[in-house]
Amino acid sequence: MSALNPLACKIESLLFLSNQPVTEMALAEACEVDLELIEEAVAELEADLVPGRRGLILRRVGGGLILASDPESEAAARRLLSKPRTPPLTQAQAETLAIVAYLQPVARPEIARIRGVSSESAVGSLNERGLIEEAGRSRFGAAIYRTSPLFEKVFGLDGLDALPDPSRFDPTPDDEREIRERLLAAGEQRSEA
Amino acid sequence: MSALNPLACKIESLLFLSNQPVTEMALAEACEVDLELIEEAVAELEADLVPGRRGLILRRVGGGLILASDPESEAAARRLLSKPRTPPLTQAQAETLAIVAYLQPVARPEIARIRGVSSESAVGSLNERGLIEEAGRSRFGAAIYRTSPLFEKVFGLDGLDALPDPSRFDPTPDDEREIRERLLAAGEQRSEA
Amino acid sequence: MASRLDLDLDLDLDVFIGPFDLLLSIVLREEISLLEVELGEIVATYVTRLEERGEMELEVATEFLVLVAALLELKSRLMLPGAEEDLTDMEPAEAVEELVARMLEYRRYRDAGRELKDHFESQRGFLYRSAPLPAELRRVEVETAEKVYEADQLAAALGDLLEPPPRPDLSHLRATVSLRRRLSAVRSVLLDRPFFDFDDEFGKEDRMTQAVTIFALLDLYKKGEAVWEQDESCGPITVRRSQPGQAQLAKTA
Repeated sequence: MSALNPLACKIESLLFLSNQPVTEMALAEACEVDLELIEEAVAELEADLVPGRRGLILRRVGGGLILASDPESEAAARRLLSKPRTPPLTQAQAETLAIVAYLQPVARPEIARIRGVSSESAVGSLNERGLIEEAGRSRFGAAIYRTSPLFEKVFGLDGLDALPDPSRFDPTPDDEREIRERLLAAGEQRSEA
Repeated sequence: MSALNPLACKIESLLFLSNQPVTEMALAEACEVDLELIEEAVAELEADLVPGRRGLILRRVGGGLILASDPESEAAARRLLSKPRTPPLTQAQAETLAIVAYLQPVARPEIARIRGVSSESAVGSLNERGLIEEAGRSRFGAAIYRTSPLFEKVFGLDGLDALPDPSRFDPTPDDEREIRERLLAAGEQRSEA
Repeated sequence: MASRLDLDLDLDLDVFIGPFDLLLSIVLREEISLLEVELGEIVATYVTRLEERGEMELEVATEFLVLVAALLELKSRLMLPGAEEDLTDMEPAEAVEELVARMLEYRRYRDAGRELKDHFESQRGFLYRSAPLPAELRRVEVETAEKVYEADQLAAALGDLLEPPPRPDLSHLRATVSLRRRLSAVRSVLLDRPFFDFDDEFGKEDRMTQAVTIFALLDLYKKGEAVWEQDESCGPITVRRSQPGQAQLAKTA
């Protein structure tokens, strides 16, 4: 195995020391070199730290670079650090998070309107998990929410633009027909019967 | 560059996530493999993570393994991450620092005797902030402290002789030996009280 | 992924008895006014059904609830004074469109939520380091350090330490009185005189000493060395040598 070039080494060091994603611009300033050189070195490091080669993986998350451990070692890491897995998202939390992620900033009553239920406990637990955060108050005093930097880290997203294209969730014409029929057709079916 | 073997990858992951030294036995338990296999994989990782090859180095500390960033990147890391703070000294820190400054080199038990209370946390934080440093061990194994060059800079002192005369706070000017004796005598009374 | 809209619910209302979806199409064709429908009853029936099925998790929105919520909103708009003219003009078709739009909107976020949930699962294996900076990076660098502290503070701190601490205040501690000493005090008085008045002899002592002296008297009485009498409560106490006690007193004195 050959060594990394010195700048790539330095970048690996810096990413190791930082617990937050670091932009290439910040790396260039810290290393006092041009951005292009950083980009080259990052490319070298990125190629070296692809999944399956080492214990670490270089990821682009939240607009910056960050080192993560390989998911292969998750179980061993949880045993070593006695850290249980966080519980999965509940259906209510997932729906609420989707509304905040796509509509942010969004006020709590709007979340309730879309879901048909108050959503208080889902909002509360997402807030507690640090996935969403308050971003002020509406004119009527309702809390307004947006996703947090932790959301991008936990979801491995390189910025909010990396969320799945919302048009993917556009209801199909079939969905629409089905709902329309269910709303209106029952009476007809039954009066025919 | 070739990839590491899977067990070495896993060990690299675990050391990355842990901020304490990890023994090979703990690694064996976490990875659920025999100690010999761990030792082989650690040897491979150790050869890969010698200084100068990457941004990380593998160290043996206190019977365990720990990953550290290469000291080469310290200046860049300081620019990127460190926000040095110089908070005001607490009374306990000021007393402890005064004892070290005027009586240095001074052993930890002596500091405790003069202050009349164990001064572990004050000594620890002064040491961490780099204002005092260890200058060896006493015959009985106690750490001996003196002030650091940083101490002189943050107190604006041109050498230790520039310390203000404590006699301004004490009517009879004394030589250091007498000060020490009087401090100890006062300390005995403090710890009795 | 799309589950079918589930509107099965048997209702027993004042204006209508039958399945919910039938009621819905009747309302939407304006054969019954929405104003006459007790939506609260519908919700109560729905909740009872969830309870029966052991699915009491009201945070889990369903399309059913979204629909009822939308109906509630339509109804509340109908009930607003003055708003009626606008809304009575609302064609049944428009109400249907509004409901359909609400259902579709909910479905969009329901599906996005499912995707986020799966994505969350797929990302949970990546773990990040959370360690404090090494100590050398947390401290000020010698080269760039500037004066921030006053050396006088150190001299003052040392001066404070040179000062011996004040003597501890012991006034809150009670002085102890020895029973043995009070016994010998009483005995020595009785050696001098066959009887004495308690107040004359011990009235000037502090309360604690007087109390222990009384205790000593009890002890002497028990041993048969002395007797004492008090004619009235709180009156003077006279202490006397007891006759058989005399020899004893002489011996112990």
